[in-house]
Amino acid sequence: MLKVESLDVAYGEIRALKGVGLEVGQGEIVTILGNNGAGKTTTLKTISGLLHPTRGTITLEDQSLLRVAPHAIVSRGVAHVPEGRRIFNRLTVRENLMMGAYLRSDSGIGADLERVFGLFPRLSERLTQVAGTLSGGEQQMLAIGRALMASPRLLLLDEPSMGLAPVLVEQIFDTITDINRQGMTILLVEQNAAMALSIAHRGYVLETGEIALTGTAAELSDNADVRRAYLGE
Amino acid sequence: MDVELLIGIFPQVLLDGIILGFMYALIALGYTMVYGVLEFINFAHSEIFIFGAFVGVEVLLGLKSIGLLDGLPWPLVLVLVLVAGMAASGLLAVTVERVAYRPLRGAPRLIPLISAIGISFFLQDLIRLVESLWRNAFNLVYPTMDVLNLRFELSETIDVSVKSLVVIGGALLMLWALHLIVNRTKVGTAIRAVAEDQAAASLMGIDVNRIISLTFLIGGAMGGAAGVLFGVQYGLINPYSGFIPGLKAFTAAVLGGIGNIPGAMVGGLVLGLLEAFAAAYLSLLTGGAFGAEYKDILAFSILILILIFRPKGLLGEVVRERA
Amino acid sequence: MIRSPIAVALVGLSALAVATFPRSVLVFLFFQGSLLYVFKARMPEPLRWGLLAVSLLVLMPTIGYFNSYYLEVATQVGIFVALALGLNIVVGLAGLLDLGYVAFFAVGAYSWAIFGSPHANIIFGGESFPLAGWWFYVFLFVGLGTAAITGILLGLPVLRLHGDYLAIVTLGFGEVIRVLANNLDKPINLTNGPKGITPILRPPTPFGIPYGEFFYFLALLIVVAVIVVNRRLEDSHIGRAWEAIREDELAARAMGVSLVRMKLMAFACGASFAGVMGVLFSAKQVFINPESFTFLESIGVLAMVILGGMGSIPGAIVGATVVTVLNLQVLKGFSLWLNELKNAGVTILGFSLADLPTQFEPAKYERMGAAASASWPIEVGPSLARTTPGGRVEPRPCRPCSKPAASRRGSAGSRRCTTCTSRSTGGSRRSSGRTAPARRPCSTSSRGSTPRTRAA
Amino acid sequence: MIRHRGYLVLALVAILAVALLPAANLDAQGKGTIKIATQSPLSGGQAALGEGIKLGAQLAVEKFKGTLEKQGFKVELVPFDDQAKPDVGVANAKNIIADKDILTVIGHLNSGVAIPSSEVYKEVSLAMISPANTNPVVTDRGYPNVNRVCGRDDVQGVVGSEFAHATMKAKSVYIVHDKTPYGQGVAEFFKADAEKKGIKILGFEGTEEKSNFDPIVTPMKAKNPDVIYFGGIYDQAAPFFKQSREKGVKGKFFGPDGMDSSDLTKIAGKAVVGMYYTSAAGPASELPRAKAFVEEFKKKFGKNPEPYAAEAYDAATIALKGIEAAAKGGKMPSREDVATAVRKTKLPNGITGDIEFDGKGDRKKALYFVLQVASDDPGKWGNNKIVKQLAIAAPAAPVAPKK
Repeated sequence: MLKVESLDVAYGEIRALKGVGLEVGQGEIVTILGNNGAGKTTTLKTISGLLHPTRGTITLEDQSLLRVAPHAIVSRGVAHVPEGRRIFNRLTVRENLMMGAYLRSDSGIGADLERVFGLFPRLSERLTQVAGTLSGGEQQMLAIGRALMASPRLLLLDEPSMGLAPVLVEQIFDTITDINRQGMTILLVEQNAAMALSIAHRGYVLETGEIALTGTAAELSDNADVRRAYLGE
Repeated sequence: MDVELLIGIFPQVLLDGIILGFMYALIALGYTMVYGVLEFINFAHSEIFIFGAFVGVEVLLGLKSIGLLDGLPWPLVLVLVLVAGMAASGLLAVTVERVAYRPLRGAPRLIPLISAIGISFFLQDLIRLVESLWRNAFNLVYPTMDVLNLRFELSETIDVSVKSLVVIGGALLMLWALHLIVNRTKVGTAIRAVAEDQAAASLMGIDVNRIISLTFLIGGAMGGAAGVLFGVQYGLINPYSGFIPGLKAFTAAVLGGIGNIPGAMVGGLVLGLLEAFAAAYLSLLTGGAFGAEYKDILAFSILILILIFRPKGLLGEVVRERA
Repeated sequence: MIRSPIAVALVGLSALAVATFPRSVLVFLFFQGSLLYVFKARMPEPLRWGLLAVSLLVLMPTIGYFNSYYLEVATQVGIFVALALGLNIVVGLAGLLDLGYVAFFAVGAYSWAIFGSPHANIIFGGESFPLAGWWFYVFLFVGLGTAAITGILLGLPVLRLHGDYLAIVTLGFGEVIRVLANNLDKPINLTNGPKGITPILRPPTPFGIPYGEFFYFLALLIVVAVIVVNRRLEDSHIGRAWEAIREDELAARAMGVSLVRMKLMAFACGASFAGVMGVLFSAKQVFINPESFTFLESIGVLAMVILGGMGSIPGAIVGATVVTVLNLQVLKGFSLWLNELKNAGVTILGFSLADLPTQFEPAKYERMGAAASASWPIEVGPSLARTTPGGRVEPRPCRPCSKPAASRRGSAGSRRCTTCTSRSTGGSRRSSGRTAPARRPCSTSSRGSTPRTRAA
Repeated sequence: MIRHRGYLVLALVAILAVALLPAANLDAQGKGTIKIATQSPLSGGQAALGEGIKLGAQLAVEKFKGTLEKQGFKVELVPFDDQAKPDVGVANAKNIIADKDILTVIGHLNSGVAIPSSEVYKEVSLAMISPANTNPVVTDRGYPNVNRVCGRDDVQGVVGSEFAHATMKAKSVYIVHDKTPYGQGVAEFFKADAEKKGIKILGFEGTEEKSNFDPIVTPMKAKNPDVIYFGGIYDQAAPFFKQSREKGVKGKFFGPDGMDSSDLTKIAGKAVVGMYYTSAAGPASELPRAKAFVEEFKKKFGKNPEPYAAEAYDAATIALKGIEAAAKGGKMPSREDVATAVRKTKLPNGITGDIEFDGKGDRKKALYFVLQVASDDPGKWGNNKIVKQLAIAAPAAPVAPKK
């Protein structure tokens, strides 16, 4: 579904990505693992158009995403839950969700709203609350729910576990699995490698801007390097 | 000191202040909306505002020359003029953004500020060039509609004219409409979303550039409406007469908490009332030692005081100041 | 190095040209341009400074002897350079946006105007004023001190304010000073209101130098002093503290920088330069009234600073020079030339310029030209500043936040980053917002290690 | 992007440079040229008045340059924009004195610009004839090259109070001024003299406001003065008068020569019909030469003359006469000669009356008219009637305003 080839991204003089290539198939959960500064977030941002690569290709179902503005990429069915959630603090929960559905004018919005409430019942209790007042976990739920409102075909998730209590992390990951089962393709960036590998089908390991390793989730979990570097053994 | 006099003129001064305040509020909206979205002071807004007044006067003079000024019902004429002024100012604001600000959007923060000041002076002289060619005049007078000049004398010291009611009514209508647009519609929510986080907004599929243009359009249109009302109320405009009210309105926007729409309104009213009361009472209270000319000093002193105790403006709670 | 002979030749040639065509604005522009080249081009430092010294100390006064207009332009350039450098401390180094800077200029100007004219008699009674001419030199320091104190007085209440709030308060302050000057003719006549103060005494000049040259040299001397002070400040711990405040106030405080002291210091330093120049200005003009100290003047000086590239001494110098020369010389010369064509009956495409309607009178649109050129400031600004020798505004690779700011900082911080990321592909951009206390992930790395090619 | 912009600027500079190049050549060949410079604000908020000065002078130069041209000179007008800023005015002045062909300056509008600039003219004894600087200081310095054809604040203020007292029978006045040297100056002299005559001063307000006079009008209305005197220019006075009437103020309006513009009625309409103003320039209805001037001006520039346009016209006429006198024998005169000749020049039947300078450069005898606005039709401004004529000589010694 998504295909990234030999991607180079630079911040001024600093090359953040060097020839990154990856693929996400329909219905998969693919995870990108890596340390701080390895280039995980940069990869996601480049896919969703916030950053422009100096080289390489990104194609979604054989259509190039290069030089396509971020908002137009959303209209092609890619939703991005950014790192740090980035919900609109001053908007209410409902308004945040409706912003997720900004490009849509179809009749399915109501149904999708119900679906989000089904996944995150907490949100339906806080509809008129200003989003800035939500707890961290609720904000993460809102961020994911907001992305789902775009009814995307591909969901980019950036560190959904960041700053959350372990109980909440599990709850979020359960939900991600749920969403995937309903047919959503997911590209997941995580530092919490154990959690990520437990739900992903395949994974890539990114080190200083390059793909160091790739394989199925099981293969990666068994890899000695991965175990040492990311699973804390 | 003539206490009776002091009390006697109070209601009239209050009314004067409210009219002025609404005027400032309408102009301040343009500053505050743009600031909310781009965190940048659009200095050219004072010319966008006066441009609306010029288009308004041209429409009125046009109507007059074909004899329709008195032929049409006056509310229709007013609406026509307002719409024309709003459209013109809105489009000008969008053009200015496109030409002078968008290319600089990535630049250091003060660079577009200087661009804005440059545009402001450029527009002043451009308006003058066009007007001097077209009308061979510097000052333009708003043609009066007789109905607007009707006055109701409530007491010896208080009277209310129709046009001041029109100004207050018009301003309230505008503010209400803006409130609806920003808080009740999808694009309004999008504007607020962009104001808060452009990148996140673009990830929602919002075309940030279009929303910014839209913000300029709405802010400009509010300025244009203010321009027309300004012309109707005070009667005389020239290419440079937007600058000072613009500066004051900008002050009002900061007073209320810049980037904050209700704040702009509150700030405008506070500043308008302050000015009116200072100008009317200072001389009376000090026996002529300090006169109306100190009104700006008073206004600015109070501004400084308010900002010392509420560094983010009167309603500035929601606006985050970057440390 | 081919540039050295070029520079020498340029200066020599242009000076010769000015001597040959003393009235041509263009030739004088050529002279100024060659000075700019000397200022900017790469060449041995002794040669650069030697050339500049010869040009400014010998050639310029000689030119001015034959055409006092050029000397006036040079003097006003000097005045505005000093003002721009003063404001550069406040805005460029300490990152405090000041929209009322001309107030300090006014304070300096009025301090000498009141005591250097018979006006003080009205305040104090008697006939003991004006003070003797030599007091002028004392008042250069009095003006400095008064303006510095005014700066502190302004600084005290506004310390808590940031960014645009500070800007609006300083704007208000500038207006307050002007309105006071305009109104303090009653109850006590301090400033004589809008009618202004005249005649203001001029000092006795050493060796009987004529006043045109005297004020030129004095302005030059003050500018040199200001530059020296500026440089020293920049390199001192005070300068570094200012930069720290500019980059991140919170972090600066965490590192033990006293915000109160440092901000007051910035205001006082910036103000004092304006104060000195104000004293000079009032003596040079013989007459001052509040019209010289309007908001527009403040904006003008700010434009010079920003145009040159904030935080850069050469930038402020170049910015002030370009704006002043453009306003007083280039656009004036251009409109005079058009007027001359018109008078000479020149026709363009069969249309006689003499028939041009008066609405198109070129003299009316000089300001418009200046405004138009200021509307796209980026090309004059950073590009000039970047290449200046010893300039402090070297392009730092913009490293936008790959990590959004910590969530506590919220969206405001991270937004800044995305706006610059989306435009950062070219790599030619400078770091984002200098006054804006923007989050700059790169600031920590670059702050300590800004490459600095010492000029002298 | 930035790079591209840089080239754009370079290109602009190049175009400008090419455009400026011929200036050198033109300068070189200007041998038999006599230039008269004007200095006034041509841009900014006071541009309308400043342009009036320029146009008035232009009209006179075009009309009277024939004599000099017959002698083989080329006569040109060089307009300068002083932007109403003293520093720009001084720089222009230096530019003017550097051009040896310029023999007289007509200017300025603002005293604040005129005073420092005239210090520069004095260095080379360049004659300056001011059409508008009414501040006493301008001539009280006693410079031999500085003259003015307009009146003085101290004279006009007194003329005003005299009329208010004797003819209008005012018991009380309310004075508003515009906080400029001119407006405040004339208002203060009016006030001082009115107090002397026993008129009660109910208020004395200065304002820089241009459009919204509500807060000033409200207390004024409550005090109900007989006469309201506005020291300032019509573009500010007209909305003030208009708003005053609209708010029900009943007193009579009165003002100095800054009111003398048809735009006063254009802006204020019926509100100012019947109001009085003092002026040195006579009305077109009663003075044929004034009528001719207005018609010529209108024909040439398509609009009515602003205040001071007539003064500028007279000033330029005197300048040309002075140059003619100094250029006896067809030789290019020196600046000193022109300055001396200008001071001696008499202009009987100027648009603004008979002009003759005294030792300080003031008009020997200033003839003031008090006029009454006849109609709310701006086209009929010329029909304003003379109500009274007052001739007052300029004070010999400086008269400090009493506080």
